[in-house]
Amino acid sequence: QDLTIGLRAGPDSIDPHWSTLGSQAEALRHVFDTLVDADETLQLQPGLAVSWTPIDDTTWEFKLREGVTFHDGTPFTAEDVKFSIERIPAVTGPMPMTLYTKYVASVEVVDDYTLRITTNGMAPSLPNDFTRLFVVPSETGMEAGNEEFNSGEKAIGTGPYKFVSWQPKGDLVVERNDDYWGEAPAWERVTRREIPDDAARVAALKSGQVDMINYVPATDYLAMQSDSNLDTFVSDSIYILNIAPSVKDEEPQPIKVNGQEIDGNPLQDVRVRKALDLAINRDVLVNVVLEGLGTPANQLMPEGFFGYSSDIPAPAYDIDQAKALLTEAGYPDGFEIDFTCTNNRVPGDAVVCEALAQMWSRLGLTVNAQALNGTVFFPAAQREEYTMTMSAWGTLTGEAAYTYGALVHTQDAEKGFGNFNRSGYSNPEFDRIFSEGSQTLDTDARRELYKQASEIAMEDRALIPTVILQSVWASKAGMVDFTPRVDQETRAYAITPKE
Amino acid sequence: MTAALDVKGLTTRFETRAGHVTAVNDVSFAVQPGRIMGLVGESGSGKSVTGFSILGLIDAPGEVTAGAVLVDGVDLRQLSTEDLRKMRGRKVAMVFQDPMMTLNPVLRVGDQMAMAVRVHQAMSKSDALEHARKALEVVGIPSPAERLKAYPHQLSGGMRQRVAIAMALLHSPSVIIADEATTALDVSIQGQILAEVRELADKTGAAIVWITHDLAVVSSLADDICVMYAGRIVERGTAEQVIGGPRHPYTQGLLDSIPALHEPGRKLPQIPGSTPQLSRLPEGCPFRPRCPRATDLCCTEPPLDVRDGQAVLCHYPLEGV
Amino acid sequence: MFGYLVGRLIQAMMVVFVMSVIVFVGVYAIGNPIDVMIDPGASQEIRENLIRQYGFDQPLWQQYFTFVGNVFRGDLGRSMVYNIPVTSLVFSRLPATLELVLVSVGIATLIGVPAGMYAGYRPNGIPAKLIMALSVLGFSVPTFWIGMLLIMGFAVNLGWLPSGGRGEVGQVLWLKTSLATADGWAHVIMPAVNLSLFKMGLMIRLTRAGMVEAMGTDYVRFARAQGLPDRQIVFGHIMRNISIPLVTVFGLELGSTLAFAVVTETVFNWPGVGKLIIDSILQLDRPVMVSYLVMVVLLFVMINLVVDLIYARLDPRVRLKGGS
Amino acid sequence: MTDPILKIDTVSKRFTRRPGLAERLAGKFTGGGKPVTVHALTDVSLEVAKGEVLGIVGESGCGKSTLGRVIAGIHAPTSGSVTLNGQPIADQRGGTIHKRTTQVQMIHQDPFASLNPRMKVGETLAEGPRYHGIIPADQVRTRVRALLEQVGLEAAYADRLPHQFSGGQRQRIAIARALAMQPEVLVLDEAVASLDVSIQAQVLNLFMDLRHDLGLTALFISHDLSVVRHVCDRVAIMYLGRLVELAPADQLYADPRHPYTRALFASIPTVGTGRGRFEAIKGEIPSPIAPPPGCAFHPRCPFAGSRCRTEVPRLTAAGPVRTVACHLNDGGVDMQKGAA
Amino acid sequence: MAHIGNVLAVPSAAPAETRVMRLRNFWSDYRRSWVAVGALVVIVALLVASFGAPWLVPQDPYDLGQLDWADAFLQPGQTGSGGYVHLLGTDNAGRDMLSAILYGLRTSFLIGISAGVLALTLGISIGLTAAYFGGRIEALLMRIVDLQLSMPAILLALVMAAVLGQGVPQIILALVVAQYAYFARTTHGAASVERRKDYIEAARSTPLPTRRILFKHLLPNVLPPLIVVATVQVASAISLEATLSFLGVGLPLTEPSLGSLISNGFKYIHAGRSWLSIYPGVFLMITVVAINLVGDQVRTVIDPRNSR
Ligand SMILES: Nc1ncnc2c1ncn2[C@@H]1O[C@H](COP(=O)(O)OP(=O)(O)OP(=O)(O)O)[C@@H](O)[C@H]1O
Ligand SMILES: Nc1ncnc2c1ncn2[C@@H]1O[C@H](COP(=O)(O)OP(=O)(O)OP(=O)(O)O)[C@@H](O)[C@H]1O
Ligand SMILES: [Mg+2]
Ligand SMILES: [Mg+2]
Repeated sequence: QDLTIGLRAGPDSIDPHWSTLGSQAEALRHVFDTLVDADETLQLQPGLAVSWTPIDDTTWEFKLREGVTFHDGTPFTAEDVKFSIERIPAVTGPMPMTLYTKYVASVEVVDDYTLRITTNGMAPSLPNDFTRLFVVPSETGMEAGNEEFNSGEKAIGTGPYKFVSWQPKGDLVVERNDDYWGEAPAWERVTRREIPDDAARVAALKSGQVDMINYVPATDYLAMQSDSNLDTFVSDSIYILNIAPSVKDEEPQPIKVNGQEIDGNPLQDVRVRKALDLAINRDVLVNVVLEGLGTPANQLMPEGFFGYSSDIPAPAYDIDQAKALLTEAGYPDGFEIDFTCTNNRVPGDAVVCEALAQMWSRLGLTVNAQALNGTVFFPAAQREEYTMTMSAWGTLTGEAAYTYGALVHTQDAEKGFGNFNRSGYSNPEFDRIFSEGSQTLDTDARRELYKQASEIAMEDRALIPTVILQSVWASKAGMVDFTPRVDQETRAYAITPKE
Repeated sequence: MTAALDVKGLTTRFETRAGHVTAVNDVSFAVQPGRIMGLVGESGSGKSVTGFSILGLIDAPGEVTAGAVLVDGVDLRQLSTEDLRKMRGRKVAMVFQDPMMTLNPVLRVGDQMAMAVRVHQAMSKSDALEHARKALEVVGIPSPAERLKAYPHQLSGGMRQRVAIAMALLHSPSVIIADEATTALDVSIQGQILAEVRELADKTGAAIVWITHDLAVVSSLADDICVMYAGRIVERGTAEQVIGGPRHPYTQGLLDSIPALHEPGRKLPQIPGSTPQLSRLPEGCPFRPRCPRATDLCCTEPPLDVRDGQAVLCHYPLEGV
Repeated sequence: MFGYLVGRLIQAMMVVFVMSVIVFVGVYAIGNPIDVMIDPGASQEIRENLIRQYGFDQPLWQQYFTFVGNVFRGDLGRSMVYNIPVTSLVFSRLPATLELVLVSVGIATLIGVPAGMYAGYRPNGIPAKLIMALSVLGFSVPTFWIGMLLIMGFAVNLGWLPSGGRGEVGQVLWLKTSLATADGWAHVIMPAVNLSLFKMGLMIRLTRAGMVEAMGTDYVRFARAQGLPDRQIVFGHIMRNISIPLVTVFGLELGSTLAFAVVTETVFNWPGVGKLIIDSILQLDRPVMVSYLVMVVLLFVMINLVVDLIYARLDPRVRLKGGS
Repeated sequence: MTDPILKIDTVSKRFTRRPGLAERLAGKFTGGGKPVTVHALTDVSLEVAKGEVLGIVGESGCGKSTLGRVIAGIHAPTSGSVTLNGQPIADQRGGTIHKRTTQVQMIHQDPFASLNPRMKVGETLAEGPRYHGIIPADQVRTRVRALLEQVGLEAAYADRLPHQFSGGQRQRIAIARALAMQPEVLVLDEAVASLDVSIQAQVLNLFMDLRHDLGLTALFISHDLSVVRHVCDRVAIMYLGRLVELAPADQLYADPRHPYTRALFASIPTVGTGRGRFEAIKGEIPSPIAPPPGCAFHPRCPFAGSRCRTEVPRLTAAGPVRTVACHLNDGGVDMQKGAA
Repeated sequence: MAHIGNVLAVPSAAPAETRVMRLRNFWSDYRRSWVAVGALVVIVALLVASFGAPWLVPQDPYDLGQLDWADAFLQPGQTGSGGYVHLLGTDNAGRDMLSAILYGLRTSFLIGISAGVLALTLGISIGLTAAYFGGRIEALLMRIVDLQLSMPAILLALVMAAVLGQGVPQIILALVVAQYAYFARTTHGAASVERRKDYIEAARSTPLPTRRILFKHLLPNVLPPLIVVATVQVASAISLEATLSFLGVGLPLTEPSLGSLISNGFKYIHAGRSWLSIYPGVFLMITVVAINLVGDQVRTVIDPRNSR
């Protein structure tokens, strides 16, 4: 039986080491396996490695799965893993995967199925990073480029499916690998069709051209739910829409009171940030704006993620208190502020943006909301040209270091922290606890530290989380069974025909 | 001898915003085979419309409302559209003013001519081309076979006008109407063509209506002359009669206006006023406002006065010579 | 003739040169592609390395000369997103667009020209008025909206035609095209009609205008005076004359259809170059943008050249001297 | 003859279409891309006395209008000079006009094209003098009215637009516009050619009246020999950019010397001469891009000899006040080149 | 000279045709197509409705404070929390569609007209300069224009919009850049014809200064046909802006034009909320078609070939 899936995004290349894009990993998983796998809630699972243990502070040992063969019949060994790790820095693209091997100092092949990895300093998150470590056979060769992979010549992995064909922006066709080491996939042939336009993707499903689609837009969700020809699948995602208020001494876009530019940055006052937070009616955002496809967020990660704190209070909506705080901070009549968001990055970003502006206007603020294309938004945001922004962030690795290191930690180019901390937030206490966490190998102790870090950041409203987005899949009625994943990946081999 | 072309009471009207305009008003004349009739008049007097009316080529918003056009005794106005079409080119042919515009710029001369041949005579393309070649020879075009392969723009103005005349001659028509056929040409070329036309009329016996505003041309080319004013023929007679002894004050005025007939440097006798607009013609004689002889009587329709075959539409015709 | 060709080629090269400078500067002004693409987790060091690797740290003119140098070596660069040569990327998508464009221009011509000729031949009749009214609709209503309505009507509600995408690809001789299969036609017909409406409106109006003008010319009068029947006047004389401006427009439209396919391709999810360029603009895939635009200009120049040659063939008055 | 007011000294005018950069580059490969030159005027020398009307006659394309434009300062001559009262008015200095003048005014052929269709007649008449300060601003209105009356129109017409006038009336307006500048010299380029005979007579009469009243000096360009004879004192005949004969009108008409002049007279139909007496000039007018060598008229000339094919005839005196450029008048046609 | 005056006064020239009469004639010709009359009425109505929107519609769709999320997705004809009927329904933000459409139409008109006028001005300046001076200046200017015409407007506008970012001024600029070349070409064509006419030569031989010839003589005579072209270009600017907004590089939803409204509504066509894109689309279509129809008829009327 064949399956055709309409997807919002496909891979950019069949080279699994080409790019860090989620859509890339999602697609290539069908052909290649990673050393470590993650389940629907991003908890680590054995992949090509059956186990991993820290031997000392800077060494991890991985035991590899035996009896696995590549699609061309060559057996899988530790050499292949070593080769894959070493190949990553050799593949240079705009989204390099060196991100995931940055802790690797050296790789030692102990025997065919044992591998020791020495890290630069302590690297507790190495197994997490290796959920993106795709393994290619060592005879692939360092020179192999995207063309060789795209043509299928080098598209040889150990994965559940074999590569058949791919066109950039077109169909990725794979067929079942009958020698797969894991559970045999249900579909003989899978076509993953890239249909970026939401409406077109929905239309393709409705007109029967595809069996299933991902990223059902919120707008269509309700109608689909009640459509007897279709089944829908919903799940929380890792993406949270966060507001980033600039706390720099000189805000990039002027803030005005009564049309006059003011000295000083009101956003530096935590009371103002709290007022902004309190004025957000997250229930409306979820139920009305996102048509039910979301969950109110009170921190930067969904529940269950490594570093999530259940002690942070649930988000409150209290316009009176917000007004009081604002008055206390010295802005009884509010102020005028620019608010910039993305408009096409994640479902609902533009509408939430607009809704927030509306909610703040009830607080007496004048909010000039502008939802911009990512092409315009990201470079400008990176240049820190905006006073207050909103964009989505996903904790891809399922643990806090990834997010806090990039978003909340004081900007520190040398250590590679705070790269995306565009608001200029800096709290030495937070930085200290965070660093301590990254030097702690003990899982529970580390979890506790990250929890503390979460609490500090949220108490400071370094960023104001609004909603966790949910994602929806839809299929022809009665055709498939499917357990959605928080990372939104659509894995054909995890989809089974409905009995 | 019956006239090759006999026009009787031809009247053509145009509908304009300003109301009905009678561009050709009760025009009658006859042309005998082998003779050239010059139709003169100032701009807007209705010469061209007369020509088109004869061939039934008046389009909306115009309409021929009355009269008869007899060609070899057949009234063209009584014919069906299809029969009329078959008469065109075969019995009555026409040549226009601008030789650059009358030939299709993107077709070879030969192709255009062959098309014109074959529309009335069933023959092969090569026969038609041969026929066309002969026609070109007749009008004095050197190396006609090569000219057939040329495009119009590759020919000079005079050459093009000769081609147009040759096309008119293709089916040896009884009547040829030439509308300002040499106006756009240089004097030296005009001279060449006029000489050839004269010869053609004598040789082929076609009746030719030569429309022009140039009195000098008609006086040296035509056998008979009709003078048009404001849609009417105001005077008609042989060339000698009309040039030598005009009887209509307008004709007299026209001739007087020609500098060549006066001593250099002297003031010219002039017709006052300007040529009238057809939509605003006065009652009675249209020339009345400009006429030195006009009286109150001229507010009524002028009578036709014929003497020695010289007809004139006037209450007070001149006595002539 | 030969001199003319050489002149045109040199001219074309100048056009392409100027265009590439403009495009390059324009694209440069948008921003640094790395900031759009880079992974959130990447360190500053990685970012700077990348910027250096792609040469974005160099001054603009240097980047440009590197680009030109590569072009002269026949290398239009590689897509930053796909890391494959831009040419093969574009050429892998071009057949789909060409299919769409050819079918739509075909539809526009086959319907537009006869309709326009009729409307010009009897300009005052009711059918002519209707044709003209439809032509106004055709070129006024925004393409994407019509496309949307078509999808809603024929794909979603009636379910007669697929809502988008390209159909099965078949093989005729050495050509791989979806026009070889019934499924392919089912897919192409709706987008092609959508794309053709604008051109059709234009064709109708141009043909009509040409026809009306020709009907009033002296050579048509002269032909009528020779007793040629209308049919022969229209097909023997006028056809040739109005085909001259039509060819020009046809050529230009072929080019602009190619460009306008952007919209239709987006609405119908047609895997052509139009969508590629939109995506590369949104992703700031600079090499693709620049090279694509340069290729489009080249294509336009070439189409213009061919049009000129045909033009000269049709209109004997045009002589091909060096340059225009 | 009195002192010449206008002096045209060996004026030549060539129009060159220069190929573009691409064409020139292409020309390097193919040998093309060379400039195409039209020889519109070649070595024309003329003098016009004050109060004189000089007729210029010739067939289409012979350079009559170009001569008029050079004199009016619209074109700069390629070589040679034009002086008015001894002052250069048009000179060739690096291809640009050295000094423009209001002293020469031009009247064009087509009265329908020579008036700005969107400008009121009064404004058309007033703008030149007003701009050049010829009339004090407060007198402009009266002057315009006077001008209109001078050319036989009602003063009230000043507020109308050109399309409300007939051809003859428009030509009067054009004349008034030229007169408004109080020029020394008028250039009338086929000013009556497009008018009907009856109207033409009116305008000619007006011209002659004005000339009489104002003592106008004028160049009267026309291809109509009888009109020229009627209004001009002297006549210049041009052929393919060159002056071929220049003589007082009565002498020229009585006894044309140049074969071209003679042929021209013979081929023009005239009223009252009776039917069918044409001796048309044979052949076509040659192209000014590649004028024939020697005497430009020789391919059509019945008297042409071998000398005519190689040597350009000079203008030589053919009487006390007339000149002609023909070898017949200058030693015969059969002499070999080099003898001259 | 009195005699001439007297003689000529007899049949006076064409009667003084005043501006009023010319207008009346124009109107009587225009009126002959009732479709065009209807189109004109529609345009006037739309202009009044869109620029009078603040006084006509119940809601200011830009004022976020006036929106209530509880009113989201009301069907056409339902009454919302404001107590008034939403004739064309509401969108996902509870925005009254009729209000949004009229405000959007206002933005569209504003963009279309400003872009049209600016492009016209720029195009005329370039075209006139090129035609009048000729030679190298002409060659250079027209080469640039040709160059630009060889780039399809939509691609140009796309790149421009991407370069300049989103917002009304930016989109106007993008449209001007994409369109001025048409005007330059048309002006150049018309002016090259006019320039050869004798009245220009007369002005030059007077001589009048170049600027005066350009603006008093040449410009008024090339302007009328250009204005017709301009109306049609306004329509295409509106349409192009909508397309850009649809493609996601036009205006943001927070200052909606018809295009961004349609684009936004397009997301809902499969969700049974087709009114969100259909109604703005219908308004867009009516606007553009009406402008084109009017432009068409004006062109027909002022075409000398059609005058009687
Ligand atoms: N299509 C038309 N519509 C309205 N009136 C017309 C039309 N054609 C001709 N007329 C009128 O008929 C009159 C006569 O026109 P015609 O062309 O016959 O003049 P003509 O004597 O040939 O003048 P010319 O010497 O200028 O050619 C004109 O005054 C004009 O008003
Ligand atoms: N601006 C120009 N550019 C190029 N060639 C020109 C230009 N003006 C005139 N010529 C050429 O110069 C030659 C003389 O032209 P001119 O207009 O002076 O002739 P003309 O005697 O006035 O003719 P006509 O009787 O037709 O008015 C012609 O061959 C013409 O093609
Ligand atoms: Mg006529
Ligand atoms: Mg001339």
